[in-house]
Amino acid sequence: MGRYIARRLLYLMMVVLIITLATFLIFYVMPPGDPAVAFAGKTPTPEVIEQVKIQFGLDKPIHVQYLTFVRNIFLGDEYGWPGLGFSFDTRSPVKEELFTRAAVTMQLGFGAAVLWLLVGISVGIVSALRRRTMVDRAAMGFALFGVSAPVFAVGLFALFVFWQQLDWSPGTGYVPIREDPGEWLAHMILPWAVLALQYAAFYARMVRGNLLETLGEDYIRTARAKGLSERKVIGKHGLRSSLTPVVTIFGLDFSLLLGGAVLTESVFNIPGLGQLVISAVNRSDIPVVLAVTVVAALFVTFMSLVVDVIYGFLDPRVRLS
Amino acid sequence: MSQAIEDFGLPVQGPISGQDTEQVEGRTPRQLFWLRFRQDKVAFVGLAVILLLTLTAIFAPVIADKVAHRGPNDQTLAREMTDEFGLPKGPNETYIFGADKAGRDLFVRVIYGARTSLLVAIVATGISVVIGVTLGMIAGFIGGKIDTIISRLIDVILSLPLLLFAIGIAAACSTSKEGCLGGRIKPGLGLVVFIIAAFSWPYIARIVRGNTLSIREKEFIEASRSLGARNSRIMFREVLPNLVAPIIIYATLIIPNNIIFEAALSFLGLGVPQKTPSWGRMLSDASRLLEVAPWMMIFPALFLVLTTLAFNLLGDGLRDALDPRAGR
Amino acid sequence: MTQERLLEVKDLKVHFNTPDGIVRAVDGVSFKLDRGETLGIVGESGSGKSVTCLTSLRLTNLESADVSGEVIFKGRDLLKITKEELRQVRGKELSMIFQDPFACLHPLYKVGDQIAEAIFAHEDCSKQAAKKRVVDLLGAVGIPRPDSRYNDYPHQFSGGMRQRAMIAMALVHNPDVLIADEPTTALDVTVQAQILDLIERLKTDFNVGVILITHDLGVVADVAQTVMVMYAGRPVEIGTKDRVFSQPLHPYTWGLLESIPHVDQKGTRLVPIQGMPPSLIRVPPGCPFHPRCPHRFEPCDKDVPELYDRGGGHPDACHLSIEDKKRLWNERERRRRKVAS
Amino acid sequence: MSQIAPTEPASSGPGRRDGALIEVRNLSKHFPVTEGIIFRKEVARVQAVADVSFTLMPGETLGLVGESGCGKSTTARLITKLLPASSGQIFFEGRDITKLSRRDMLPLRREIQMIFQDPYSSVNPKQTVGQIIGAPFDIHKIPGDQKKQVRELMDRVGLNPEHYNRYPHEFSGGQRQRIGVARALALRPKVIICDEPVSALDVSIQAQILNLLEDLQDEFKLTYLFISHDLGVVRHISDRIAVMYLGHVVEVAQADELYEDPKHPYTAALLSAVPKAYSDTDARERVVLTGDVPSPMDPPSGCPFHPRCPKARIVAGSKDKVPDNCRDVMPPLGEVASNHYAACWYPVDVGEKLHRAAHA
Repeated sequence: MGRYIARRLLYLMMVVLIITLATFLIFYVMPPGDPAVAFAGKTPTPEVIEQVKIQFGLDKPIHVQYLTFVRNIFLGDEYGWPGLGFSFDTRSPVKEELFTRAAVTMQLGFGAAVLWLLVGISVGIVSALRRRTMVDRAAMGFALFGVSAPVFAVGLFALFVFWQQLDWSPGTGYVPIREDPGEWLAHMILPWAVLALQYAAFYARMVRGNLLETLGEDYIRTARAKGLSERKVIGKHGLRSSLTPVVTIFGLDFSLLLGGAVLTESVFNIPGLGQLVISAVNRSDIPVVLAVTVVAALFVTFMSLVVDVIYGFLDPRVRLS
Repeated sequence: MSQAIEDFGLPVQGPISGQDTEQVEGRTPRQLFWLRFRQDKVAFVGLAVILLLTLTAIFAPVIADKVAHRGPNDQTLAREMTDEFGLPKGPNETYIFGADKAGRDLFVRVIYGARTSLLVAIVATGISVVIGVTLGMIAGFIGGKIDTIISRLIDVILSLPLLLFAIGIAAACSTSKEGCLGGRIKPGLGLVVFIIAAFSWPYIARIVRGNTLSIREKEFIEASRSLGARNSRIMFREVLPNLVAPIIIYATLIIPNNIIFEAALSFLGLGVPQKTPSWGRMLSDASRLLEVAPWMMIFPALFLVLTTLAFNLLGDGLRDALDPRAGR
Repeated sequence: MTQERLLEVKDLKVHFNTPDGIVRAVDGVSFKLDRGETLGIVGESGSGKSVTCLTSLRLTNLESADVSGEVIFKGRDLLKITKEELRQVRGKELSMIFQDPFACLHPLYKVGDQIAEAIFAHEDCSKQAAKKRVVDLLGAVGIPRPDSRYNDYPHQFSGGMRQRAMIAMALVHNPDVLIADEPTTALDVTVQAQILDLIERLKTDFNVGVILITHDLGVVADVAQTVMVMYAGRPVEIGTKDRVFSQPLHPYTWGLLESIPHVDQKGTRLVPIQGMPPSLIRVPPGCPFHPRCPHRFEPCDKDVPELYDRGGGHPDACHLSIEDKKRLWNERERRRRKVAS
Repeated sequence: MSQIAPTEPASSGPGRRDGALIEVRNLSKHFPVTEGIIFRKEVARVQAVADVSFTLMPGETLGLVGESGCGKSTTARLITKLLPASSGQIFFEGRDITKLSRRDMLPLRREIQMIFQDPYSSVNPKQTVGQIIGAPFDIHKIPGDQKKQVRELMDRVGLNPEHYNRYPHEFSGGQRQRIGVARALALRPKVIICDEPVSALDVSIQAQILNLLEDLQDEFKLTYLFISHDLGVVRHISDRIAVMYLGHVVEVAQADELYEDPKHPYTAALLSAVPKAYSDTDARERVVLTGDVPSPMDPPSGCPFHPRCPKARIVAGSKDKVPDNCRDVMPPLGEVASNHYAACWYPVDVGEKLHRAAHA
């Protein structure tokens, strides 16, 4: 197991390098023009631009800039660890803003994840056990709709119905939990549900498929043949095999949520990382976009390590081979 | 059906006769597929919707011109369809979907939106299928270091927060008219297609690689090799025909993803250019007028969901018919 | 040996409804099993031998199946009793082992725990006591170092050891009947010998009735006392091993015996059965074997021959008279020996 | 109990005969077991085939028999050059073909053909029978009316030529195996390597295919290397038989001699383990070996069979002991009787009973 983790870690280091390189290329090499110009203000004089270049190291060759960038991430910069750069727009270190926003996105993500796991898995199980009944057909029909419906369309529709028409929801926006837990909850329920819908639908389909496949396995027949009750056969032997792969998928989905939350935050006007990126993009605030992307990617790689370790514990074939 | 039935040698059908060498009544794979697919009414509905949408998209100018007598950016009737506060009016007999905030006919814009959606999704899917099949087959068939490199690339791309990257690229390449990478990638439809294709080929590649790996282990590949066939022949004559079914299935299933992808980018203001009608952008416009002009949200959303749903229905149906063992 | 009737299957039929038509997997099977007896069921793939036994314990997917007939186990019809009663029988009084020991153990649980689970299914027992019993059983079926092997996962076991573990699991409650469905098909011949030896030993030690399903006539000849030959979902003859192998009555059995290459003698040309087994969706009318039978005559394609003793000493299902059978079999034997010498 | 000294070293044992069609000399194959996600390094190797030598004479059938994982199928793939050999040489009609490139090998492919085990995976489900059987003609660019030739082949192997345009799934297992036979026969090869050609078939169909193979051998003067784990089938069809265990050839002899008078304890145990439907004598003299075949990743030292060998225990006189040479030195494949080779320090004597001797 130790060796296994060590190997995964080594691999992850490489992934992080590739991701930082890709991000760096996208934002510093792909666009035409000079990043310094964007920073220097509305009517930049050549002197100001030159000054900015020196201040942010933009005068150095591109590979030196990249190495500095990577070094800052791992070792920190003058604003502490991790070094994520300095916003052109707010003229302050990106880090603080980013972490405040990340906390909001995390609240959105956690709530949605709990919801979609609960709904998705239970609907999947029920559907599989009631295969070819009306319950199954209805659930799978709804799931198909769920995987087909884009989150922003559903979000707008939900706002229209539950806010405009029924007035059950307090509408868009975000209230910090410390200010008013009730309001916080009221404002989060709709975004959670909307964000969870697509995943819940996908998980329901996946769990149903996995469980049906597992129930056809020979070892399920063995479990029945030795006289286990149907509850045990399905609850212990069936679910264990069909839910184990869900761990991997969930880890990846949850970590990628940082990216996917952009749309939800945009629809519900929640000041998370997604909104930060969109506003940064609109203001050409490249360091912020870069920092968010890198942090998101690091989170993904970290989560994939966590998932691998958990999976190793759940599946002895991985752990002991 | 459970395992038990497969043991009866069901594939062997037909009246038996005195000789093992007598024929077995059989159907070609295509007939079998059609037989199963025909029974899947839901998938058929999906197919019908897609055909209808495609026709609408192709004939959008004709419909707009001859039927509605308006173009997608036609604002000549703006005064007619905006009220005294400059807010758009809702659906009526002439403007069946109502108008948008600039007083343009929403029906015409939605039809043109189908054009954009289908065009972007299908072209992007086509590109990603070409890249995905090529790389997936090479990785699966040749194996070794090449496989390691391609597989890792697939893993890395699939584990990127791709919407963030897409936003990044879209933003980086849209800062000015000359595009990015020294003008090689220009903002506009092409950029959107490029971004979508760049992030969706790994799905195809992963499926193709997996299938190729399992086909490579089949004895008919060894048989071909023992006859002295070269790799190119084995790849194109032996492996590729066996990949057609999974490629069709998964291409059908990533089209709706790509439609949503385009709509999402446009929703965020980073997709197709301003003037091009797009469901995503229409929804973005609608979000600010949700209270006063809900039809601006409802019709594009309806079309968007209907389209993706139709493709998903078709894809599921194709999977059931082409590969009855998977799912269900 | 006490003559205690353990299991009696009467006119069992299992028909599956599939989109392609009705699959007559089992179409009228009857047999009996006494304590201490080993019944061998032989047949080619698709002859219905596995479905017969799986259905006896209601382990087939019966959602879309029509099942009729009776499976009387110690006086109770297993097809009629409640699910809870059935659960009490399974693994306690009637155990089963399967063909593929690789697929039959749950890959994510320890082998020992899976066997212990069979104990807990039928009695309350402390964890330690259960573990001790499992370790003893693992030792009894010939697994070395059973106490450390208890904690292994199935993928750490070889094929032979997994089948031993399955046998241990089947034996935790000293069942009355052990059904072994192709228990050695997936194993090498030297390991097969070990497993057959083990089953033989257990049968004597525990005085159980054993049903052994196989496609290998050699395996049956080796361990069975009674043999039932099946074809297209029906038994074609049932008799003691010696009778079925020395005086077989059904042309299908003859064909089977003549198709096998011998280890002991070289050089004779094999006499294959012509044609191939029928689709179970369209079983030929009359005797299902008639299209492949070189001795078919007038009634064969119309009347289904019943299974009863026509005077040959054991029941068979063939329209030929017993005299014709004896003559034909002896002719075939003579021809075969002539070629051999 | 005398120790029979091998008369000749392995490399010149059964593997050197004049006029051999195929000669295999000291052939070895190992597969690396790699570890690592990006950079793979070899952490172990599986010795699939170890120092194997034998010859295949024109017109004969050599049976290659052994349990799963003994290396018999790998040997077939080495000879047909589907796998590169790790060491050793393969001669075809006296010519070393071990290192030939694909291009140089191409003409020889016409002479060496192969029939595969699994009738379901050995034909491409997306090609018609005509395309499958016609492939050899395509690949070797053979002129003439391909369709006619294919139809003749189909007729010869007992398939209806009318079914030229049908797909494999329309055929039963036995018929598919006939397709495979027709494909192997298409180029009129001298030798056909049959890799478990009947293992996946029911006994009645198996007999049909075995008869077909025998007929074709007579008609086309074919040489067979016939691989199987079924000792009955191998005896039925083979003239000579080589027995493999853990990558080694442990015994080679004429078929009758091998079955009646096996010299290697493994062969003796294997033969006795086969359940016999026709057994006239009821007295079972089964040698039940203990344990499983060891992993080829970690083969035993010395003779690979010594951990399970009953004879070694008889020689050592104890259930827990084996002679030192069995444990430490791999015995060479020596001639223990005329044209009868066995790789054993203590070959079984004529009539010697091994059954349960060691376990009693």
